[in-house]
Amino acid sequence: MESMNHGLGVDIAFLLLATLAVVTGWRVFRTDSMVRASFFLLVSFIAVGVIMILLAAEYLGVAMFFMMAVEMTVMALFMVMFMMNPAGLNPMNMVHQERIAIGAGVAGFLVLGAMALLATFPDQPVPASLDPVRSLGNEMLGDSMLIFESAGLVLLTTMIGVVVLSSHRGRYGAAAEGSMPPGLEPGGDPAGKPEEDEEGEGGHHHHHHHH
Amino acid sequence: MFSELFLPVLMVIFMLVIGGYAVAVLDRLVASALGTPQAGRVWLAPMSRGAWLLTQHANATEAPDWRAWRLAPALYLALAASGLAVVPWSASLVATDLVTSVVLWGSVEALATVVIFLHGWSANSLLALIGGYRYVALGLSYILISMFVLIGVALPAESLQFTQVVASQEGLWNVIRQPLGLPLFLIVGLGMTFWGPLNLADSTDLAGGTASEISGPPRLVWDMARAGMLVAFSGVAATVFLGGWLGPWLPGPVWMSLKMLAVLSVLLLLGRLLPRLAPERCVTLMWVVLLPLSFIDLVWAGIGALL
Amino acid sequence: MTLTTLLLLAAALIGIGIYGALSQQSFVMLMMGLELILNGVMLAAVAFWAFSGAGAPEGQLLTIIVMAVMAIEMAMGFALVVAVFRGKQADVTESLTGLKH
Amino acid sequence: MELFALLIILIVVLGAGLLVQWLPMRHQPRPSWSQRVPFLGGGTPDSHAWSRYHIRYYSMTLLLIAFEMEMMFMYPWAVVFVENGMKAMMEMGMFLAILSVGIVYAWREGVFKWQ
Repeated sequence: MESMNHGLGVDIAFLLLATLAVVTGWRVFRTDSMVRASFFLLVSFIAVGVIMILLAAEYLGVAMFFMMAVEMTVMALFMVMFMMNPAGLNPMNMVHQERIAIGAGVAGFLVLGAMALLATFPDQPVPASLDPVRSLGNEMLGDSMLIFESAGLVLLTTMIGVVVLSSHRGRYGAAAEGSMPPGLEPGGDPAGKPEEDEEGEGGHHHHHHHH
Repeated sequence: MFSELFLPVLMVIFMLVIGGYAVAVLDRLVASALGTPQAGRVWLAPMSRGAWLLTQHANATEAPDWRAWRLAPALYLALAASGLAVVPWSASLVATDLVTSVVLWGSVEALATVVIFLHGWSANSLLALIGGYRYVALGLSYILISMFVLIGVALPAESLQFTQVVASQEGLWNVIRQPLGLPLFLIVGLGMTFWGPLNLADSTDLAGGTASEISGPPRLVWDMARAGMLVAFSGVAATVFLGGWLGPWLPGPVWMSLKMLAVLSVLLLLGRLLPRLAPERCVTLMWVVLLPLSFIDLVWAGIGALL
Repeated sequence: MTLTTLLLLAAALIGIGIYGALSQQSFVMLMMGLELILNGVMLAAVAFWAFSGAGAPEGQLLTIIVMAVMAIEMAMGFALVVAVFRGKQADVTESLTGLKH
Repeated sequence: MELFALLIILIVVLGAGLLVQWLPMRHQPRPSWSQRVPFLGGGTPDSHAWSRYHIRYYSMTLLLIAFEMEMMFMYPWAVVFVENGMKAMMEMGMFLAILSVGIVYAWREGVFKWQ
């Protein structure tokens, strides 16, 4: 494992990974296909994870891979469920207040970048003898026990909240029974998707084109 | 330089090729032993099929996502390779002996879900897409089981490194110490490579699922990647449950190969013997039956590690 | 690879994330912007841990907590999207006038 | 060095996977348009496969995200488990209890039923 006195190879790898992270991060908002967008975001996360591994935070970097792989898969599934045009077969633009957004983005980058360039931070690299995973584990069972436990409880609350909010099939049967057509078969025709209602409501400016 | 860079690379590629071939041959042997006649000679048939696929004309669909469609099989192969890279052959013969190799294998499982979904998605064909969606349901369910089982073996080793996990089995193998672990982990292996009973992604009721639209060279890469993943999985299973290179008389790598072959044969036999599960039952089974079993496995492992 | 370059990269990711979060109409895309911001925050946390924290475990813990925030944000966010979608058949922020008052 | 070796392995295998596809297919003409209709078991497609689709198991995926976060805490915990003895055991009890409550609740609400 390279420590802080790293060589040229690490620098080159860092440059490539940084470019990859930024370019894919940018492509997320510039691609027509929503599924592609979520996988671009995944690549950006993976690049940052590899940089973390280069920084000797080996556990966090590798953990980033599995966390983000799962999260982005779920993201892609939700894209397919909610977006007009999940595939990018026809171009689309779902952007509002773009000028303000660009301005805010650039301003954010400039402020944070200036902080990075101008501020001086203490130079105390990780000691070579430190085992990052072990120290993290001891911290979680020692001083930060409370954080650890409350994180567990918060996650339980999240689970219950998620189930309450998203499950439409309570223990007494489907909540929306009678108001929506039931599904035909698992993985079959997308029956029960309320597309017709939506077109009638007139809330959308984007229509889904069938080829 | 040679021993640090080229040796690991050569080792992994050699294992991918030999392992993939071994999977094809073993599967045919198992099939003919169970009474399904096999065309051609068992030893030559995989080769001729490979050569045929290599020269076959490749199919295309109307508007696939070309880049993702071609990348997905290659990425799956690369994931199999990185799984094989962390498998130790002896205390010193490891392609890459990462400190967090157990977590890396967990990431390989998670990323495999992404790649298989991408493979089904990118073809722009209904049956392939359904295979992809089904696989995601399965993949997201087995990943937790696998993590619990692997954390269970990390407890006595006090490390997330495969070499340490093997070293901790010096006295007694984990397959005896944590009896629930190996069966649960084998299910994960079948799921990951969508083999046999858990073949939700490429099943015949979907006319081949995610692979229904590919032929020729892409199909060759996809089949090799699946076989390679099965080999990588059996390597990990032999490492964490069967004591890896440990064993009397023979040198470590030989023991390791024998154990891997044993795991492979069990997997292929299970794949041929067990009936295929209905996809909608899978999720309930994984979460309601197998996941609590993996909790029990973890508690068992924890008590065992403290005693 | 120095602390400054790492922080610049983190700033770039946060900037792109701000742009995405502000400019996208769709909930799901908006969430992607937020995730990208948190990506930059995590990178900065690890960079500080590696270069100026002397290996204090809190740096790593902070990253894990940011990851937890991300997971909770995503799970709750999507659950809300589902709940709102079921009620109003809308997935675009602007059609949600009901939530404004 | 190990990371570098892993990187080389990844690049070589990924490159090989792409080359095996690219080399034989360089000179192949693409199939004609009528041959490129997706296989639907005899049916003719009237739309692209890529359309909005209601995925029935989405509640499970959201539950999984919260679950997986807990796993993130458990890996470092596993490394120091033996050192900390009973304290770590109690932690595990708490974690598994939380997760079990989550699973039982979700199961009662029918989250794992697909379709």
